[in-house]
Amino acid sequence: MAGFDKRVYSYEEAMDGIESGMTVIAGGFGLCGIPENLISEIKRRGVKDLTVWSNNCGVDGFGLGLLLEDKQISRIHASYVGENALFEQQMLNDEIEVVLTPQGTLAEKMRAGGAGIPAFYTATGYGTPIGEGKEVREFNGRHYILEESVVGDFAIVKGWKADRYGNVVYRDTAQNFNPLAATAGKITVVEVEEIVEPGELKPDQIHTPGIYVDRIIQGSFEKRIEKRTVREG
Amino acid sequence: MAGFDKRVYSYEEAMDGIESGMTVIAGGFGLCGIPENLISEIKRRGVKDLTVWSNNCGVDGFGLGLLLEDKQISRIHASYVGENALFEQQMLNDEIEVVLTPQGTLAEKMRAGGAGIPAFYTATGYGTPIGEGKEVREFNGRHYILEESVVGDFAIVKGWKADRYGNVVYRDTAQNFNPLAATAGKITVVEVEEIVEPGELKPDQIHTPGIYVDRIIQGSFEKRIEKRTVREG
Amino acid sequence: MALTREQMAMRVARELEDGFYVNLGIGIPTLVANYIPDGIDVMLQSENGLLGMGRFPTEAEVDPDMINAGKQTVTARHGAAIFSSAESFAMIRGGHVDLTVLGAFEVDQHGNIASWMIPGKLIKGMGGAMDLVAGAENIICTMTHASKHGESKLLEQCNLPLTGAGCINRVLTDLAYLEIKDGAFHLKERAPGVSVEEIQELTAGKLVVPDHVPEMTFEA
Amino acid sequence: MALTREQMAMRVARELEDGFYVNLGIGIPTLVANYIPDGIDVMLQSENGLLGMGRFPTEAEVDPDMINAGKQTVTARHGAAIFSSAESFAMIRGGHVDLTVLGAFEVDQHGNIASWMIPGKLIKGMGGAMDLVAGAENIICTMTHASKHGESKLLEQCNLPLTGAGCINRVLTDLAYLEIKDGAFHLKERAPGVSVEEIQELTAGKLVVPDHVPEMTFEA
Repeated sequence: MAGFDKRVYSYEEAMDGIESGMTVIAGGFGLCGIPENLISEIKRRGVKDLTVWSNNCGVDGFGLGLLLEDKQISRIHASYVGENALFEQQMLNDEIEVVLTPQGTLAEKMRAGGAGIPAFYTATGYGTPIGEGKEVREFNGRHYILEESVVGDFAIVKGWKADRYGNVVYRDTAQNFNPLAATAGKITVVEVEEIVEPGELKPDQIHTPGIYVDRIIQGSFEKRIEKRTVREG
Repeated sequence: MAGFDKRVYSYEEAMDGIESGMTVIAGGFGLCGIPENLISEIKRRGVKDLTVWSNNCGVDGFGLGLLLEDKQISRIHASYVGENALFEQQMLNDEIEVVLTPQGTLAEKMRAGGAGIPAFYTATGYGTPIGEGKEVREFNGRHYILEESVVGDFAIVKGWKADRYGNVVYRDTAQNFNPLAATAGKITVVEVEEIVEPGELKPDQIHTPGIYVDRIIQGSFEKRIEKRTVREG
Repeated sequence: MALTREQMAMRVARELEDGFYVNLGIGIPTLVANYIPDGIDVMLQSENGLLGMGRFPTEAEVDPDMINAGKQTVTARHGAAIFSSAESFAMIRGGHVDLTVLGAFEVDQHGNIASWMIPGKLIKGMGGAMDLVAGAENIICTMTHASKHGESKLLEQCNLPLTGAGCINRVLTDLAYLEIKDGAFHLKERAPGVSVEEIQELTAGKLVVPDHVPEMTFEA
Repeated sequence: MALTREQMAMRVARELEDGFYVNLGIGIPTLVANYIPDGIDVMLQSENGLLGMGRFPTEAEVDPDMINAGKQTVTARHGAAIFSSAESFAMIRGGHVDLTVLGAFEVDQHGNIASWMIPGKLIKGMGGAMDLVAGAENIICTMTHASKHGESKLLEQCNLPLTGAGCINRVLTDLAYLEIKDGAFHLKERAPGVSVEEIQELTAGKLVVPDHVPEMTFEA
């Protein structure tokens, strides 16, 4: 079964092959379900000029925000950024290019990239700055714009549990962009909280089938909370 | 909670509103995971001139094959048909129009229809009779054809378990086209083997979220096997 | 008197129907959840992938894997479903959400909305707003009728870059409840004590005023 | 001697690599599963939504909810995943399957394949074949080299309606193993006892023959 044992045992091994100039697709929403240790490993390696696809760009000192410290990201495709001072500064200095992308379009671009669909039409963004320069077409009396899909050199993903075959399940809203990112990487690396024995994950309850996954690593996670909001209990 | 209690208690109620000339999207692959009782109810009602989207058309006397007996289907979009004599005969007599559709394109058309994507590009069918008359476009040096999505007046779906909110899980390969069909009906009716108490289905393990589902009915199923193949055990 | 934020939320809540799937944006829309009328059950969709958003957690319930689209910790209610971002926006873009409530900088008489970008100011992004306005068939915009300087936000044509084109059907401001159709704002209700003239004054877009404009009530 | 169906399956099996995800079509391709070399593990994809197809069930294991793309009852192996048809074809069309093996009526020197429709005969449909040939980067066609009447099936240009255009890279016939590139069939191996001349005779498309054409072996 060596052929399907996708476990690796160090983060160095997990991110082997990443180089400056590459495109990296990252799962996560805000700080929820982000591949925090894979991001740290990218920071450690010091690769530069990365193009990142991710819904957000972390915060100062955590998540993708870490990659801003040494200006490792040249361009980011995201729906919402600027939760951190460093990001704003680099954006104002034109040190980072931001391609703002509606959240649903971002998700669908990843899903389509993984699924071999090079482009799709969507109503989202029609008549707005997002639609400028894009083909417009009418279907059933409504206007849609053409959006192209994305495939990354690497996809970095945070799962909950996985087996050695690379089958992954996500927990609660930490799922978000992760299963989409997982399909869209030439090399897909998934870090999880627990690697379980094959057979423990029920086949019809797997979120990401192992075919999409190249490497699996078990890590430990800080799981920082961005906006702790509680009620009296 | 009346607002989200989608249970109905008779098949008559389940298919209320179906009329001749409508478009019906059906889940199932071969005879696996087909909404057998909903199909029988359509037969009982005798509605005619239906346009059906389904991977196959059942067999003589079972599944969608039942609807052939009284010539209720005028047109079918399917990837593989003719497993039954009645179908072949009606096809040869031009009593049923068959729009052959590659299996992946069929699945994606349903998924896109449910997701508000009116059309997408795919390499499948380029350079073949399926691509004739369709727009061809090149992305990254490859040719793709434009395929439009589908939304049905009704979607008929077979699930395993559901709660009253319409959250559904499928069992093993009886999943197939069912979750896609479920998203693509103006009215989506799901029949299941068991309606469970709310909370029994884990939120992050639901295949079809209740938002897609209009009616849920618990039924009993024959689950006929098309090709029983066994080994010595 | 102009409505308070709470009154605006209360008025929007009256548009809820039993069995509605609803997406509430940040700000006043979020407050709507506090005024769901008795006997009505709605399911809140949070675009990060949660259908059936529950209350905020107690300290003991806080779970970093359980947040809403505003990145706040949250719980899931009975009957909730959780899914990927692609599935979440399939719901939204496929028109499966019954009602979307969101804020805006400007709306115009053609149903255009501008809510995400003020040129010259720092742009943080549109998040899911463009998907929500393009996907929903039933959208209520909540906003103040005019700026602090008395400039109308209900325009003939939006000045700011759009979030969506021709997609808004209803607007609730602190002064009035209006419907948008046939290239005009149709005044339906006025805030208690606010005159039609006052509303007319602060509406730059075409305003259609019927003979009788009732005062708003807030009971379901 | 022309290869038997079993020998053809054995030869194809030599192309399997450890860790390959493989989709096997109906007929000879299905037999390949019986000849997976020792020490090599492959995961079989069945396009109805099963990755990790196992053996046929025992009588006691038969489950109507568990079938393969040929509609036969099957089991799932250790590490299997089961999913929707859209997900299944996302895998296929997204190029995630490492090897596809399928039959054909005709292939031509440009990599075109015809496998689903003979005009005038009853057409049952393409099933997933068009998706498979369009999605896979690595496809082996298994077929007889010529019809019973001696008409070549390896053509300059397919006569029958295509299943896919320019997508086939390798062909295993009962006479030879060939690669398709640069608008020609490249003869790589011949069936034991079959001469290059015989193969040349039965190949209507352009055939490139190297100086040495080894005989096929069937051991891994």
